[in-house]
Amino acid sequence: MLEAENLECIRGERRLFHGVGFRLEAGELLFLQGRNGAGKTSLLRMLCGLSLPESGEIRWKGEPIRKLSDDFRSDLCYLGHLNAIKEELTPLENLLSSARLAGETLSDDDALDALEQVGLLGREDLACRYLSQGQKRRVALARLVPERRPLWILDEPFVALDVNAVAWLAGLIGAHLQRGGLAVMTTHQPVDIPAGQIRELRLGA
Amino acid sequence: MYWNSFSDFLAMGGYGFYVWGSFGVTALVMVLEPLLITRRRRATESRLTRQIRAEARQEHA
Amino acid sequence: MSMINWFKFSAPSTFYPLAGRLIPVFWALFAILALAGLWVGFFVAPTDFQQGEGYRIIFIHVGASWMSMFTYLVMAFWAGMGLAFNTRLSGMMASALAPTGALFAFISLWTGALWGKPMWGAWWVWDARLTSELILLFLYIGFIALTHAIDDTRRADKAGAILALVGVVNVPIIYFSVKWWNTLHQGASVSLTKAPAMASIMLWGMLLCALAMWMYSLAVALMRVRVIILERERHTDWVKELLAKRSQ
Amino acid sequence: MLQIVSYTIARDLRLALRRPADLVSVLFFFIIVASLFPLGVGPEADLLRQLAPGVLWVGALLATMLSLPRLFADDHRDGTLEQLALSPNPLGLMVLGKVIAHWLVSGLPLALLAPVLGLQFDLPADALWVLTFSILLGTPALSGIGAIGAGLTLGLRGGGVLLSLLVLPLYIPVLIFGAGAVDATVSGLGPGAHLSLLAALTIGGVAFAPWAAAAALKIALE
Repeated sequence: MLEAENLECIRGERRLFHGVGFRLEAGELLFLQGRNGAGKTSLLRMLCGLSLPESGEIRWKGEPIRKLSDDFRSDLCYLGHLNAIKEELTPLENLLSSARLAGETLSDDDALDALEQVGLLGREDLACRYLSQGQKRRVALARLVPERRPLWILDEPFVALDVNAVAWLAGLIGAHLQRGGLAVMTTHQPVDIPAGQIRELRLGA
Repeated sequence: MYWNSFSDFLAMGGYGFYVWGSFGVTALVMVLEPLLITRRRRATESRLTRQIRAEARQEHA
Repeated sequence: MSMINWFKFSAPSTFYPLAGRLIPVFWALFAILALAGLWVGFFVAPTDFQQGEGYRIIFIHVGASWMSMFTYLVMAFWAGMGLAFNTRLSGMMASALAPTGALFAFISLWTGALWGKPMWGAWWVWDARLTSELILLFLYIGFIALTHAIDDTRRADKAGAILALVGVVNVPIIYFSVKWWNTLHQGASVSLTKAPAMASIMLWGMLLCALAMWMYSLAVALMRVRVIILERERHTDWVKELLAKRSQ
Repeated sequence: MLQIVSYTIARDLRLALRRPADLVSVLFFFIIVASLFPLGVGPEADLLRQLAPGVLWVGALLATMLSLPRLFADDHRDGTLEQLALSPNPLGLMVLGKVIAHWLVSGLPLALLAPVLGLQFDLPADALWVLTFSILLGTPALSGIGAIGAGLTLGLRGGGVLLSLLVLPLYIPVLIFGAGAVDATVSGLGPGAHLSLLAALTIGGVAFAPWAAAAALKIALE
């Protein structure tokens, strides 16, 4: 269960938002809306514990995340604007490496299965720098397939995806919610998630 | 008292250049530094006052 | 003062007027101590049989060296406080002290050179203390360069804090290694540490000059920190009121 | 605990070997710097022999510093650094892994190359051995301290120059004891004391620097 209480963020000398709070239960998805520059990404990074809020507090399972640190991060999966893949490594190596660095164990065929779901089977041994931008994005999303950690924080996951990729990802998030997972997400185009409770939070109204 | 005249004091037993070079530069630094800070303070104050006045005008407009 | 209200002064808005009242006090103390120090240095301390009048440079050379070292330690203290308690004022104090510390390091090198020239015939002497002073100046310049290279003031303070703490751990190591290097290569023949026999009156002269420099650095640092507070807190209401009052 | 460090080392080594250009540029920089000096000061053997420890050590030091910005910059640019910071494993351990990987790709080859360059400076055999060993022993500290500088200047414009300004003063003790060890051998004093102090600096550097670098990274990622 993720809880946030009157969060305030100051970027440079400007105050982006203040008094932001919400509660998110298992199986719920929080849609974060707001125009560009309203601080959506800053709020997401705060929820991950990457940056400190000016004031206010974030609690995961009732405990403030600053105190939890390692345990909180073992429940968290963050997907930012950047793909977080190494251009020199192949998609397969990237998946295995990001799982290993996140302290998860991932077998080869699970990784191959994930690559197959994103339609990259056959290219798993090609260095990522030869892939197109869309394919690289799919390698980044393939990380979510075997992902079993309860809290997903996704920063505009649907950007640069074609129609069936959007549907596939929506289904993936729905399955995650059904498993009792939580998700906080920002997105520009409207997407319907097949399962789970949808909540909305508007920033800088 | 070791100096019988002011010029003797300036000569500083032949080391005048070095002694007054040291004390002079130290004094110079101790005068310039506060001056620079005051100049920076005045510049900041006027810049901020202009900004506040501009913001105030924007709110009314 | 108990810990709680000590924190009251750690808020920029309450610290600003306090600093304003303290600055003239420190300037006054500086004036008194400086006059006393110069009086002892020039009119009370005897002529040195070996170095004649030239040794009087020692009064400000040693004072400046002490102050450059002491200011770096104070900077590292404020840096540590800033990282530990996340108070904004500590970072501002560290940034306010750095230029003054750097200037003291420069003065120490300058007076060291002007003292070395008549005594040992060379502007620059690879003496252990002078070399360490030069490296300390590099550390100051590194701190100032880093804090100015980062736009976001919060990140600048924290990055500067880490550099200051890493630096303060390394200063003794650097001094020890330079001293080892100096005695190894040159033997202790040429070294500023062998100042003339310290008559107690000379010690008094040096102490007074050092205290005067301390008061000076406090006054100047507080002046600079007030400007930094204005620059960084410009969006707060108390700064706007202050400026509104000031511009009438 | 050791597992995550060894895995990070393996990952970084694989990345470095996939792009050998960086490794080669570090080595060639060292060769060129070392070869410039005889052209500058003249070919007299005894003068070169006297200069050799300082020149070779400064060359190795600058070569190590050359490859420091890439320690975190690539991971920062493609977003993997964020994932490292968000991993349940302590960031300090992963930075330790990266520092060791950086040493394997810079310090180690430089040490193996140094005796060859030492021949250019007509160093006697025992001095060549001590030179190699002192560079081998000292460069991990350079990588460790350099990681702090790389973390502090991450993402800053003009970061490379600023990095060297921050890091060079901290490199001086390593340089003094490293070059001093070779000099002591040439002058017959024996490098024992220098090498033990160098080892102390390296142990201190590799033990503490990664945690300070991790703190610097966390600040840079805010």
